[in-house]
Amino acid sequence: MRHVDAGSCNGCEVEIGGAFGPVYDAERYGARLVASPRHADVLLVTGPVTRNMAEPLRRTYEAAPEPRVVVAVGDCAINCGLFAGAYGVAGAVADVVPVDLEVPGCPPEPTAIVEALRRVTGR
Amino acid sequence: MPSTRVDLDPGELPDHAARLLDDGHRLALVAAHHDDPGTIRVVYLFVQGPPDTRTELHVRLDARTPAVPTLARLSFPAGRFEREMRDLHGIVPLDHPLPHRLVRHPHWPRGWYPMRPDAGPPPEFGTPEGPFPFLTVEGPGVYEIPVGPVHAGLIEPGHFRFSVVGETILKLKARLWYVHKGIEKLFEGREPAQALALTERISGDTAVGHALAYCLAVEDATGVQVPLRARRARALLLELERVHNHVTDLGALCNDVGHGILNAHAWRIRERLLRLNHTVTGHRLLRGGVVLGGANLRALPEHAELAAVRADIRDLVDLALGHPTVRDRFTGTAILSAQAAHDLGCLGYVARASGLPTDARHAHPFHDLGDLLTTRVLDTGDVLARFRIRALEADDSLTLIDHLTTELPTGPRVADPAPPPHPTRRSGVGITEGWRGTITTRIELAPDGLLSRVKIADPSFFNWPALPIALADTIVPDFPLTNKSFNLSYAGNDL
Amino acid sequence: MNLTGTAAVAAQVGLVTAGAPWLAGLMRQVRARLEGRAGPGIGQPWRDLRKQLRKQPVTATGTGPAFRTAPLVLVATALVVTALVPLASTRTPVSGHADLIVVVALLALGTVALALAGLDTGTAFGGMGASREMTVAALVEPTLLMSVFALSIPAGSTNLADIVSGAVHDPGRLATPTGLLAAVALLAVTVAETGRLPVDNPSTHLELTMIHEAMVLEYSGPDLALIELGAQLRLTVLLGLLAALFTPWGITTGTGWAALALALVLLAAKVALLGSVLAAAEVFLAKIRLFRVPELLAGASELAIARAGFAAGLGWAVTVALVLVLVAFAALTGRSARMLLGPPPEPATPVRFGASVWLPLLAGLLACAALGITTAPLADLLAAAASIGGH
Amino acid sequence: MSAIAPALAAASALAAAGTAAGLVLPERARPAAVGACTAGVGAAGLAAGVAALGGQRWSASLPDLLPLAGVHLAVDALSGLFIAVSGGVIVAAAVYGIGYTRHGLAGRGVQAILPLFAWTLVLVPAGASVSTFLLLWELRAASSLLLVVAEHRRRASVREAGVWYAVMTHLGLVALLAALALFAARAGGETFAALRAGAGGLSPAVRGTVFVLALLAFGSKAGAVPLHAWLPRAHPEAPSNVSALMSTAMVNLGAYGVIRTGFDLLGGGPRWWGLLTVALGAVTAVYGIVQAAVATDLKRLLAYSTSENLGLVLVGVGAALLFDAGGNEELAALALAAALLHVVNHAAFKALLFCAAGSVLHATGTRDVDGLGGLRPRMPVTTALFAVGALGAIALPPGNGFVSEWLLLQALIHGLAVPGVTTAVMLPVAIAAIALSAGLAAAAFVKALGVGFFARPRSAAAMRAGESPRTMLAGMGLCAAACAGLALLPGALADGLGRAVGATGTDSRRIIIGGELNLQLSGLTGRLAPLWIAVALAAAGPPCCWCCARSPARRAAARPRSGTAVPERPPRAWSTPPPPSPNPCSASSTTSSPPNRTSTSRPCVNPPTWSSGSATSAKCPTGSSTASTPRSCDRSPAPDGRPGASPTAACTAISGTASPPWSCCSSPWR
Repeated sequence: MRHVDAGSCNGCEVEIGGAFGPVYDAERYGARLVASPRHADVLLVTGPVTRNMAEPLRRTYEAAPEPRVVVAVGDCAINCGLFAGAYGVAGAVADVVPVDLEVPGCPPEPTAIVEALRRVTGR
Repeated sequence: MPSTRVDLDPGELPDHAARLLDDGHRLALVAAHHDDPGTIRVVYLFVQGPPDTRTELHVRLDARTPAVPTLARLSFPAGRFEREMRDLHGIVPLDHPLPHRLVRHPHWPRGWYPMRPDAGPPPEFGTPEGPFPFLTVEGPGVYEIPVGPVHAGLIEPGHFRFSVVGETILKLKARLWYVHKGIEKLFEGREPAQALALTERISGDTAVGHALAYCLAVEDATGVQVPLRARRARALLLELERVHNHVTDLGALCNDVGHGILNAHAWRIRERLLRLNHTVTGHRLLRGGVVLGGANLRALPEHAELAAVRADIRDLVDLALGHPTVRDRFTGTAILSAQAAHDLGCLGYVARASGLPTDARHAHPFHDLGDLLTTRVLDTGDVLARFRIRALEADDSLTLIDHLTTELPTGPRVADPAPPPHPTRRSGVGITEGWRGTITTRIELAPDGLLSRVKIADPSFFNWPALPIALADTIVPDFPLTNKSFNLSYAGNDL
Repeated sequence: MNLTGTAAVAAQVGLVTAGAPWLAGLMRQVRARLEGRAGPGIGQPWRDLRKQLRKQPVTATGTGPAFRTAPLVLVATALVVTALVPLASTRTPVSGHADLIVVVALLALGTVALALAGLDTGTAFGGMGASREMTVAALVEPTLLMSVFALSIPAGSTNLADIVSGAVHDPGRLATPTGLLAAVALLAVTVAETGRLPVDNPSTHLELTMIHEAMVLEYSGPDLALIELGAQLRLTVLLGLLAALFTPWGITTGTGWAALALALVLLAAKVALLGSVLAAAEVFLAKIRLFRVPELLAGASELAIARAGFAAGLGWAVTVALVLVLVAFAALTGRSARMLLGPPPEPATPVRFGASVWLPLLAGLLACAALGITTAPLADLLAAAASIGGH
Repeated sequence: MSAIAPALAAASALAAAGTAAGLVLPERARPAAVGACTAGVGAAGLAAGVAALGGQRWSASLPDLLPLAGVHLAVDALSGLFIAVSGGVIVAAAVYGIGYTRHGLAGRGVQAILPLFAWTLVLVPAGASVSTFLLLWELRAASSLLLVVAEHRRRASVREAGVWYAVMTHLGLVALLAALALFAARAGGETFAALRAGAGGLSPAVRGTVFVLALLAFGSKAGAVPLHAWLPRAHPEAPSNVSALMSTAMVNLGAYGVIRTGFDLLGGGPRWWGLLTVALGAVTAVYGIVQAAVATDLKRLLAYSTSENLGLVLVGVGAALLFDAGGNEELAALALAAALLHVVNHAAFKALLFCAAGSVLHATGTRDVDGLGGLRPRMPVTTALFAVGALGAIALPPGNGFVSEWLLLQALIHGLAVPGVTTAVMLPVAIAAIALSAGLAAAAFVKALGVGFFARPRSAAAMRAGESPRTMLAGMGLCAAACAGLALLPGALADGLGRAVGATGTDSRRIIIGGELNLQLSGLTGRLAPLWIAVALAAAGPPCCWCCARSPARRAAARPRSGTAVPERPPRAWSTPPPPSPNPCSASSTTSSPPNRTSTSRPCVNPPTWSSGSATSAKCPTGSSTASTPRSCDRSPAPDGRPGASPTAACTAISGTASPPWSCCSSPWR
């Protein structure tokens, strides 16, 4: 699992942290944050993709080996949320990299995130 | 608390500003306004307290050739505000010592200033990864380590370029503004009530801080008086937000030295606090708690719950500081001297850990907390000080919450919002002590009551330059620990 | 070529190769449980390996053969060491070649290959990881060889099979202080070599603090699977070696099939127990500052006192003190060496010490070792004492 | 009729021919001719040495050649071993030298002296009388001095190195002269045979003095610590083929001298001789390798590594002396055999490393490891050969260094059986020293190989590097073959070592049983089968890549998808963006900032114009300064005296401009 903050307001990071914490324990289902995109199978992308983060997101996506899954976490990642139309926003995550799974919510509850991760790990 | 307004022309600005700085004022923010096509008005807000005094210097510039003499040599934050204004508004600070872009990355189009009313849709963006003028340090054995913007773990994007010899850091250059979305532009032309939701999403973990600063500014502009109960509820929400963020940092600091078990316990306590937030305001991050003219509480935290959380936090801190390896890793790591903190204008716990007693709850109170408010100040300025200051503040906040809960009457809707505002003045300033430090927001209302300009100054904007200073002769493995001890907001800084 | 011998080697290699991921899973599970998390289950490492094997390898441009062969060298050296070390039985066709120095050198070869791969990627993290790994390895080597020296004295040879069979026949032999010190040294080396706490934090995400993990950031797919398998193999083999040397019960010296099966079961149990104890201990440890690692492998307090002395301007006093220490040390070694190691007086009858003699010795030794690592209870007392001094 | 005499005669003739060719032939043909002749000298020496090792002995005396004393030559198994080693290395260096000296070093002087130097290296072990030995010794010293200063016109540091070298070797000569003269006077005879006979009659004081002086003289030649200063200065400055010869053949003569005087002539001595030698060896080994670990000049690193390896040899010799004094002949033989085997191994891999370093210098023109990088794609064969040499140097299994170090450790570990307090204290210290030097050697050579050859080029010179000419590769190939042979089949040398040890007078029962596959210690338990280890490693490798190759994903990747080539991804994980500037951020990571250089770092950082008030800030701070130079700009108050208003302390660290504000990019305010 590799987390990419493409412009989030760090609200989603709080909840993803909770999901990997001891209480919701996403690791119980085999989901683990790893040190390098090369080790990762899933990209957790949060926030609307700002103009400055479009290229880094693209490169992280290409650095991850096949088969890879992109999970867009939070309303901003799905449709830019309240930041739609801001001049610094390049678009939603789907406009930059192909998205496989979306987790709505601002920020989505840890239970929703863990549920999404379970569908990815299949456990 | 209305601010005294002084109209100047550009020439008089430096002397006037120098006098204000001598009297101990602090430059809170610099905002440019495009009132009419011909002129651009720049507002310099200086604040001081107690007693809570605010002075605004208004400087009118010709829109065709907007230029203003620089204050960079008088106050370091001024230099950064001027560079930001140059990037977004096109106002050239004359004789600026460091005339480089701050907000716009190299691939942003030239000559296009987004905040100008006539800016129009953004033209074509160049290819990213243009040459950012990193200062290359040469010398025998010196090598560079680029880190970011995408990091392992849950960290916001920022690029750090280290120049290192062996393991000692010679120089760190932090390149931020990766999450710059242009929020201030979104505020223009919106209903004040409608824009409240946007302020809660400037920095997700400081929703109450930013919303409260914005509401105070609007209330200052419209002259709305907030009832005592609402002010107490707002103080309660502010402290709740401070506690749950401090607990996370206490755990994260232990995790960065490899002591994972304390981080697990910190997250357990935080989850308990987030669920408490949900019961109080219906949202885990306290969104919707602060509304224009009042506060909206659904329930009050019980004393037993607060006592249990306080006991847990004290155990966590004792365990951490009792562990010799953890304590040894914290002590003497990345020291930020009081002089450097003062020169940079640092705010919040970063300043208080280095000996500067800055606290907006004391200097610019919106609700008198009386003798309950004790501003904690430590002087060693290392990671240990920043750890202990958080522990002490979390404890004090819990005491405040206890006290405020007893004063607030029980019942679902604790404080209903006040009558609709009627515009008496056209601008207002809101200052509040978010959990990271003093947040200052200045708004201006158009005659029809809509927002014409909102300027937000997050404490991280002031504290980011302090990180490279604190890293003088620290070794590379200690950088993540230092970075987490500062825990500055990227979203709040980049806006 | 006795049949059971070959069977023993094959079973041993099979058990260790299959068991390594299970051991890693067990250690992660123990740690998760202690931290209150449910933990992914013991089989997770195997699932990860299977998944990584099916992924597509992505290599950085500009990497050469060193980068591609490092995983193979790492696993190959681990497998050869697994075959050599007499984990289950000491009468195997290869036990003649099972020299402890060769085992130490093969493990060092794996580390060197990985460090070269880290450098070959050309990334800053790879370079940093490689330089830190080699620094730690350079300090691990003398510690390891000194413990080899200490272990080979009673057996009279560095051949592992002889040492272990010697230990099986006479368990008391390794309860001597030198044996104990060798055990502590080997444990410290195991921790440093396999990148566990307090030297390196395997579960960290902070690239700048990694030692072992930084070198493998660029691997993906099957190469990454090999690297992880290699690391797990080395950990299992080192723990197996520790178990074989210091708790040799159950290792067969004969050629009986039943004894071999029992030995394998006991081996698995011992390594699993040792692994979980190590994981449990890790929960209470933190990662010490990078420059403390050498001090972990060598004493720290004397240096600090001397440094403080010089810093306080009492240079002459400190030098005099150091000279006196040298004199004392010389006298002490002279006297005690003659007592302990000198030629035995003729009418010497071996004296059997009761527990009342070596127990206090042992306790004192353990106290010193503990104090060397952590002064938890005394920290506040020391701080209070220092503050009374009014500094 | 022994083959030694004709071989030595052939060597002398070829040397003369080489010198003549060097003087006469035109510049273009000179390197090839001289190279061939010198190779001939080497081959002849090798033949003579192998014959001597085969058991043949030879001695001759030519009374009329040298007035008064006459020339006495004698070759036994011990000198045979050193002659063989010198011969082998000369062959490789000569072949390597043809390509190396083509441009710049083809001068008449250098080419003429090279065969002479080679000839002396072959003959010094054959010297059998004090005057002959000293004559050959001085001839070697003089010729090597002239070769060291061959490039003095190009670099001033060569001259300084030459002075160091001259002074140190002649100090050594004075000590040697005193030792041998005292010995000859008291023993009443000048030939080595007379010395052996008279040795018994010497008083312990005289024997002690002779031994100490000899140890100092030969120790300085072998790079032992107190008198090693010339080695890290002279070797890097000498042309690479000469430094290869010096660092292997010439330095071995120091070890030969100690063994010859200690064992053969004086016939062993009291226990403190052994202790002194072991202590000297251990200190040299650790000091040498620590210096090597922090050196950034490739050849200086190799020179210090030479001093480390010779330290190990001295430890072996010292241990042998110690055991001999303790009456344990068998252990003494084992320790001496280990020392001699290490001499052979070290000669093989050190010659290869110096030649490889020479071809790197030849290709890039720089020796600074920090400035190299990215040589693997540009010089693949040289990199591979350097890797083989490095494998030998770090003493790990498939390499040849490991075999002799294993033998040395066995000798020391079994040495504890010898009673006595000193051995019980000294041997563990020696083992710790050897282990530490082995560990640090691994760190030093990983740095040299990884930082120097891998990753990306860090300087224009490294960018331009090209593969070295074929003759140089051939020379290095010979050394590599020798390394591989020694690594896999050390058993072949077993009986030769036995005879060499026997020649020193110690009981030479077969201490090492050399089956063609492995090394067996007779009487002591210890078996090493390097060939089997290599075979096992090779066998364990393929199944792993078979199980990955079989995995479906890799097959899926093999089919190029939609036109993209086999997936060579864009550069590296994003967490480290590719450095934009052409001079990529260097991946060099020296383990610790080099302590021995005066200024750990003097980054040339221009303090920005924040502190324009204080005019003191020079453009580039000179002089040695601590690592945190950028923050050194003084905390002068702002121009109009307001304290601390403009945070000069904060200035440089944040974002110092690289140069005056407007010039760094066309117009910053775009």
